Amino acid sequence: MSERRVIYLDHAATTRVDPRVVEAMLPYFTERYGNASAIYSLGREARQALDQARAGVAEVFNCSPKEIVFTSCGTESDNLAIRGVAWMNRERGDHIITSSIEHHAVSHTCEQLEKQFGFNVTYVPVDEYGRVDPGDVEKATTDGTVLISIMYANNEVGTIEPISEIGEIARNYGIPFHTDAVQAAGSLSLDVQELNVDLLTLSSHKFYGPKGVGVLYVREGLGLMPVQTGGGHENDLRSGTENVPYIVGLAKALTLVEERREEESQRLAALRDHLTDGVLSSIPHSRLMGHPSERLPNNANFVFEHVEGEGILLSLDMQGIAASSGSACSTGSAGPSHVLLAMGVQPSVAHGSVRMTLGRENTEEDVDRVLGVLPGIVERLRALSPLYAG
Amino acid sequence: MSERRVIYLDHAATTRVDPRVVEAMLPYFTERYGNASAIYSLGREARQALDQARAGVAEVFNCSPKEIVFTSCGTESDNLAIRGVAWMNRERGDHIITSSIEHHAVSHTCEQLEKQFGFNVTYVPVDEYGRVDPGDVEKATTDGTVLISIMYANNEVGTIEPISEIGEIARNYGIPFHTDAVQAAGSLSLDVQELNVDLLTLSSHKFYGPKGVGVLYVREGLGLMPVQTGGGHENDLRSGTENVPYIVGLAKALTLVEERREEESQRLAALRDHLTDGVLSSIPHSRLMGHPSERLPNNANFVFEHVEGEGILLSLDMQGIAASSGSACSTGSAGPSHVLLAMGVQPSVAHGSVRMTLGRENTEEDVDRVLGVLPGIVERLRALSPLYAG
Amino acid sequence: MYSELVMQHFTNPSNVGVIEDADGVGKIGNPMCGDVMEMFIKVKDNRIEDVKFRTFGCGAAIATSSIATEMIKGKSLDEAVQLSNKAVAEALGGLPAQKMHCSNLAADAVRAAIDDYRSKQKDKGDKQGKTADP
Amino acid sequence: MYSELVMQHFTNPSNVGVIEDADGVGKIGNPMCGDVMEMFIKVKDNRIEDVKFRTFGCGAAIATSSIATEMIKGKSLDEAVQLSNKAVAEALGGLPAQKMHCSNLAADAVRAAIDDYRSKQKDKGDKQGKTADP
Ligand SMILES: Cc1ncc(COP(=O)(O)O)c(C=O)c1O
Ligand SMILES: Cc1ncc(COP(=O)(O)O)c(C=O)c1O
Repeated sequence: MSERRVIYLDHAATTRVDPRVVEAMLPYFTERYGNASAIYSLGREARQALDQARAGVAEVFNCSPKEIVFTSCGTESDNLAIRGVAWMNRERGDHIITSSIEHHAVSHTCEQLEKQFGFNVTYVPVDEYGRVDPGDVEKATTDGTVLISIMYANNEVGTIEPISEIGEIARNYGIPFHTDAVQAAGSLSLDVQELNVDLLTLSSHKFYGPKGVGVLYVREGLGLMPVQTGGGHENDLRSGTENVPYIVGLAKALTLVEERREEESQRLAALRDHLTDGVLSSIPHSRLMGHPSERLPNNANFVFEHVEGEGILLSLDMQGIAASSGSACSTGSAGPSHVLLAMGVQPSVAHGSVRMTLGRENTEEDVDRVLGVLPGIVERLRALSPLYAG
Repeated sequence: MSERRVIYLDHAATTRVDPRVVEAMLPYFTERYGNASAIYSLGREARQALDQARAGVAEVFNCSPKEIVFTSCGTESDNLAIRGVAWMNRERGDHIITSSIEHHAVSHTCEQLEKQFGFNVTYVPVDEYGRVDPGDVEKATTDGTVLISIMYANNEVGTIEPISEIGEIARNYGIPFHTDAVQAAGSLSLDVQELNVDLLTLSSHKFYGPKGVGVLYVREGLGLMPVQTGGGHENDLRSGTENVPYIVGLAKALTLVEERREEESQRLAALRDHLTDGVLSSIPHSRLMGHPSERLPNNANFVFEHVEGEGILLSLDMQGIAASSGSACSTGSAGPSHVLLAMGVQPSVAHGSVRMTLGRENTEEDVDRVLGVLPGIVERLRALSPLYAG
Repeated sequence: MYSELVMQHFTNPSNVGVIEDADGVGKIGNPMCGDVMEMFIKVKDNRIEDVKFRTFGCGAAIATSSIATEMIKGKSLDEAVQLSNKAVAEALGGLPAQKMHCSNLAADAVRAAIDDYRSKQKDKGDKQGKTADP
Repeated sequence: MYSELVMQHFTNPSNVGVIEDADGVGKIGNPMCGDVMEMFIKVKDNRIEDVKFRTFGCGAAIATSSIATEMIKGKSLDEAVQLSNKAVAEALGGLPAQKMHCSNLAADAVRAAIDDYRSKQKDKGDKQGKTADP
């Protein structure tokens, strides 16, 4: 492999931490290392840092700092939102509405509630572009519905869901509404008032912050049962000594992406369109997955019929290009993406999906290099494939 | 306040991250930032780092790397151990045995299982020194006991519990045995075979690693229901994108403290004895809490009758000395320490407790400075106190 | 956590001590809960001529006691009795939320001392066949 | 994730392609699950004279196919039929755990091709009134 720079096209899986974020975190490891619960100056310094971070995030969310709960990741935020609301309301009802294309942090949590705790879950379908119809959500509501959880933008195909409309429905029915906004940060507005959401999940490592810290927005007055119990931190909703450096880092990273959100989204969308046009025009039997326009500016997801995604990824990697095949989860399950299946894609076709998600450091040159090598890679693998009539 | 170095005497609350640990983590923020689930080289690098960290921790625990689950903190490890075993075995039994002096991460989790999920919990008592009698644990076992959880060493008074003996009892009865060893790392052996434990909790920030990452040792074959569900990371026991830098940091920190464990424990015990002797001999109506000999080498916990602990802490802080009063949790509850109460200390006396926990950077000079100011502080506050006859 | 003013009052509290021949004594709290406050007043012409306190409790408890004595010294009993815990906290530039209800008892202690003075006066008045101040 | 040898076989697989007049063809897997393997053999004197494959599947599936063809080429049918999926994985220096059962099908494909050859021989033998190899 040559020594040239890796072209990283997997920003939906994780991002490089912004050096300014690292700098913001560093003092909290070896200098301001106090426990934020402590009364002495080292502790008060830490508490102050947390307060500032909370205020910074609240500003982006257009909410009160009291409504911000820091967690250890997006998965924990999703778990806390769903399990926390479900357990809290067991006496009132046992029904949850979610979509069929959620991240596993949501879907597996709903499944555990079904299998182990007697809840009933409705998984509303999506159309061929991965869009939820708000009408389907409304139809699914019952008197016993205690939570609606629909993601803001899908991590595999980038489709943006009509959150604000679903939120209005939820509010009309008085049902708490959670959205997993992990993929939206840096691209879409996170104003919880406009979005009509009661709970919103973010994960820092998707927007140039560190892995292992997340946020859950919890609208004031909403009752949650804590899912991690102990010393009563985070307003008794999430116990555990606060990870001060990472919380500072998350807030810094969020502020930085928010500052340049609109410009950067435009730049990425143009790059992404260049990539999409190039791929679709140079590779036969290739298709773009997800919504043609209502999609994240940085997401392109292709299927290449008759080949399997992994082979393409390995071949790209050998060219110094990092991309992914559907979700970057570590289940090791060989089944095709549940998202593509929910969109009605044939399983054999779904196996050929390749996701490319652009980010801050990507340039037009990067895209051109991809367009230079990808057709050959697909061609070689098709020559190996018994499914290709070619 | 003068500009001299702060004398940090709250190592049981948290520690300064070792600069060598920071150095080990740094490349994983901006260079090797890949998602460990990804197939390309950046991802494989991250996976390798996790594998190495896992192997390093397993060596200290004398177990297999497969038995190591990385979590987001000590609290999460405790929650996973207790809730995970309890839920897994709901059909078999509903009884849990723990002690009356556990950290809230254990005790509040047990209480939630009692109040919300119909479990029964026996809280075995401790003697005046904070020791659990293994015989009491044995007597508490029933056919429906699904878990025993007793801490290795207490975070407030430093008392070391007879874990290995309790473990033997648990094994005889075929009951899974968990120990919260958060305070033991760096001071006591963590060999899970000698300790006869099936589950063991550590938290990195107590041994010069970062806050916000922990470990749970889970003996092979032990069934746990995951409490954080999602992408199936950590052998499906703890979902969430792995916090590679911190996991690397935890392993590095653990290896570093383990290397110097015996020498450093001796050094600290000598310092601690100097502190204890000095305090008890110069301040009337002061007492050492916890076991006189079976205690952590770095822990000294005093009560000063007729004064409240916080005033002492504030006064020490003004002298640049950081100490704590019981547990550093953020409940904001004004009640006296449940640990001291369980040891039979009068509530009015328990309010006057001050914990000083020594660490790597403390010297004899530090201790002498404490001994120089503490008697005056206690005297001044006693003069203010309506409880002090003088 | 604490404002600078709280720390000043904690470090150098005003009016610490006991008035041996106090006209009224207020004692509140209990050591089980962790806060005990004693307030001693000397009254002259229905005014608080002198006041002293002793407090067992956290920094906030000591600071609120101290500032409360400053706030009532020289005031008429009618004014002093209206001192509220909230006013004391405000005078200190605020207190941490978790300290508001458990350690903010100084105004209660002041009221208890005034009540004690008044009931003693009443006793005296009753004995002397006179009414105390109405 | 993959050993160097796996990556070599993935990058430059041996014996790729189709044998138009194959004596035996083995086809296993199904595209729903994500792995399909086709194995073509030419047999002469009960030996595998030539072998080719085509595979739709992940890197492991391609590498196991490739090395399996190398392992059986020139071998007697009796030897070749004994090739196990485990032996194939070992020859590659091991495979990631999650790949062991779903993408390690090459030996099955070899067996399927040999079975196909033998049943064809049997058919021929039956038609010609002779028995195929026993
Ligand atoms: C949509 C979505 N939700 C949740 C998560 C989980 O976040 P984390 O990895 O921080 O647990 C991810 C990414 O992994 C995601 O893309
Ligand atoms: C004994 C004990 N258990 C558990 C914990 C919780 O660890 P963490 O703060 O990492 O959640 C602590 C410290 O806070 C502790 O001292």
